[in-house]
Amino acid sequence: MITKSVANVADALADVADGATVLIGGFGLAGHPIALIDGLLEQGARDLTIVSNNAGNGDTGLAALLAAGRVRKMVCSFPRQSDSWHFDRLYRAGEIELELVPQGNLAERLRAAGSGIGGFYTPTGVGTELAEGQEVREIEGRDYLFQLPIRGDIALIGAWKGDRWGNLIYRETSRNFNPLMAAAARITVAQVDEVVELGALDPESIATPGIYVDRLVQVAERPWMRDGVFVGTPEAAVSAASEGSAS
Amino acid sequence: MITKSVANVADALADVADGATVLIGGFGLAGHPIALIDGLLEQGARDLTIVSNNAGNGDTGLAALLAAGRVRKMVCSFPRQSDSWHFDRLYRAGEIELELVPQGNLAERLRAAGSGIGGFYTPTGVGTELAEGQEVREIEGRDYLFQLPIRGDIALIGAWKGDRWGNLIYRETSRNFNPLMAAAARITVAQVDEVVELGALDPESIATPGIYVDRLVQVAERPWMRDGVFVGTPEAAVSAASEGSAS
Amino acid sequence: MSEPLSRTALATRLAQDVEDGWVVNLGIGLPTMVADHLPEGREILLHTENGLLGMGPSPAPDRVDGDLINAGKQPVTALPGASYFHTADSFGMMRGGHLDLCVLGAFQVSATGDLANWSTGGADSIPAVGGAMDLARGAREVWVLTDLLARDGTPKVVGHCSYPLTGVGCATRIYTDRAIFEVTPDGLVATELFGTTLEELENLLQLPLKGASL
Amino acid sequence: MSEPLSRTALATRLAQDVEDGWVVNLGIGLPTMVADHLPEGREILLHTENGLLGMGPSPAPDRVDGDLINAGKQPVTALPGASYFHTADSFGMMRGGHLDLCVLGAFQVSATGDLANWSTGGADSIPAVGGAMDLARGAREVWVLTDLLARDGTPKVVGHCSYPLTGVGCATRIYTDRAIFEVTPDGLVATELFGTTLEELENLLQLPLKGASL
Repeated sequence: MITKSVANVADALADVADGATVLIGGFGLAGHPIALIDGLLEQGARDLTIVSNNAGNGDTGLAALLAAGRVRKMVCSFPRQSDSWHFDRLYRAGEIELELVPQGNLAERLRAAGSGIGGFYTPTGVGTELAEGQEVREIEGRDYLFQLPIRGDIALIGAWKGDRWGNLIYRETSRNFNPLMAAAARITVAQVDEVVELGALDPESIATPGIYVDRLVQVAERPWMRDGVFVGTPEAAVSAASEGSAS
Repeated sequence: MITKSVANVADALADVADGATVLIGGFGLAGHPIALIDGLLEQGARDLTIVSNNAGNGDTGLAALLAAGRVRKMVCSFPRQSDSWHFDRLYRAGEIELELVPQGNLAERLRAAGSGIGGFYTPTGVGTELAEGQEVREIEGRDYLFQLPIRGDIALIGAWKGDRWGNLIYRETSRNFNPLMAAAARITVAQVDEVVELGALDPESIATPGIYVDRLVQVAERPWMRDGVFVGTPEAAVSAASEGSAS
Repeated sequence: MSEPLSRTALATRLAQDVEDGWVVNLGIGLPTMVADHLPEGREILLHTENGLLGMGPSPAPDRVDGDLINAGKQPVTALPGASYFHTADSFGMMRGGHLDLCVLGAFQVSATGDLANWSTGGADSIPAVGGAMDLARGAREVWVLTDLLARDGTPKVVGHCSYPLTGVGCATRIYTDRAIFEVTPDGLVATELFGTTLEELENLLQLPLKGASL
Repeated sequence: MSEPLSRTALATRLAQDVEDGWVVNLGIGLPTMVADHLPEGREILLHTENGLLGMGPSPAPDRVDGDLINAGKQPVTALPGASYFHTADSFGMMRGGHLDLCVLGAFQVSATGDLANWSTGGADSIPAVGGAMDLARGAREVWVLTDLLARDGTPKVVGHCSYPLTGVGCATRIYTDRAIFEVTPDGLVATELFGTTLEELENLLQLPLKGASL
């Protein structure tokens, strides 16, 4: 019998090694697996390479991991935000390495890793300083940059609901990088608000088939939902509005 | 106001030119846009290049188009089937050109076209005769073949339901190549069983966002459905079971 | 017009050129103002690259949904007919040329359409590119929306960008508070002037300009 | 065992080696027989490359659904927990190495794991490859299920394939009616024999074979 559910976050992350490459889903805090990142903080692995769109918001999630000095290198598209003070400090102090990848290339490189594509050519970034040192190839009259896959040792995924086969659904724009990262890592751990019965998820909207998920942990329901129904909260409003402008 | 709906198949296909490259969705008859292909037959365009997984089943759909001598070239993965007699005759008579592409490479080349990827490297086919004349590149210790995008002048899509923005949902395995082809053509025409109100489709299961669809035609409901509900039919059973084994 | 446009007037002016039925990405920052000024009676679909087509206005304060945000990470809503997709599909949509228009801000934009809007290249600045380079080539039309002059008074419309580029030759039109320019193979063509003359502009920018039906 | 296996017995034998929790693609033709012989008590997920994970058995005749077919275009069902996806995602699943096992038929399979199962190379034959080449490298394990001898009596397990290849060095195990072989860097290791001896097999195949725990 297939049961991806594990009892708690600590069990799900017990084997993360020092020096691991960790893919962390989410765009800002939407779909960001906060409970798993808190677990990684507690677990203690260090010298990590983190692949995530942003480099932490405020003091929670990835920001907390950065603040604790666990991260050797960030691979991301948009580290600098109004509330990325922990990354900013580390970067200015020369205590963290940064590989800056345009967002669409980052997503596509993760997809390449998950789908066995050896590399691909993108038009994004041609002629810019982010293209320096990269292979340029003219194809059908247009210039492209060669890109390699980005693979992870482990992926931390923020989903909405899952079942014991590991099938996942997301809510709205919290999908973002999560399905790509789930497929791009050797081990994939997902946090969900609820583990539901097999067959309860609509098979047409499962954005991550269970084949990509190794471990599933149920965590507290997101603040703006109650029993799976959107309720909204003024608190959430304040918190989300304070994120500032970033991409 | 955005209204992708057109009155009938003839209007949807009026501008298909001789010599056009036509992407035709479906895997066998599942998701195969029969009504649109019948319309293309009536419309009269000839000297066509058809990109589709198979080269026609029985006497309907793509098979009928082949039988009428309208197709100059087939790009597909699996032409030879128990019921592909029209293609078989044309091929043996030297009256049709064939470009054989492994199914996964075909799908990925269509995806590349739709998503602006200039080319990519696949492990599939390395060391086989289908790799002859193709560029081989070693990446991270493994050999890959270089593949170019496949673009269409027009795509014919077989979906289940659509709305006036052109959003499409599919049923079960009739999804197959359809979302990829919808994105890979200059003009995309979809047939649907039903055009529903905007907002009636689940935004989490729209497999083809409306941005990829130019024209939408409502056609007769598929035989095994009644008013959107699966009913099954012994006739459908007989017809589907007679398809034989193929890929 | 007899004076430079306010930011609101500028966003409103650009919005008038967005055609019925277009799919548009408004980037982050100033261009997002365009959303509030789209003309009545036109149905214009907004794309946000974090994975939503059919974005609606901001929610009421008590209806904020942390799962439903735009590329600037601000809370938004989804219209009936909206669809969600993952980041690779979303950027495929842009890279594949399926959007009609991207509207972008600028540090600098050149007479040949080169755009610099992601980095000032300062030694102490933290680089962050996000979706900017994808957006710069992510649509049939790329319109730049910016003040003509930077805060220090130097022109942002230039012969050659000194800041690191976001995209080469990508801008097709430039909307500023003093003039609207079309980027053509023959250089910039000023199609509208606001409280200035072509001669004044040429002196200010130190660029040859063409006028069109002014 | 004292005699060669029937096709049913062969499919049953292979099925016994499919482990609980594996995700498996059974290709088309003979390997699809394995589905009917999977051991009770193991939960094994079937993938079909036209876009379904969690494939169930054939439907009742009056419940056939033209939208729900397998890679052989035969009507199937979907189990609770099944998911649908498009062809690029489905082949990405295979190409990306996420499946545990593919079971494939063969025209020929070599001692180094080369597989030929898509074309006999005949001048008049119409080539058709479908998903065969993707399947051949689409899983952690690729098991070939075939009679040891072709209808004309020539061996299908060979030193070097004469038919056009589907994949190079892809087969990891070979299940035949006379023997089961493990493909190892040192050549074929026969792990079970059915009504024959290692010596007889070596003579028949004209190949050096190793025996293991027979």
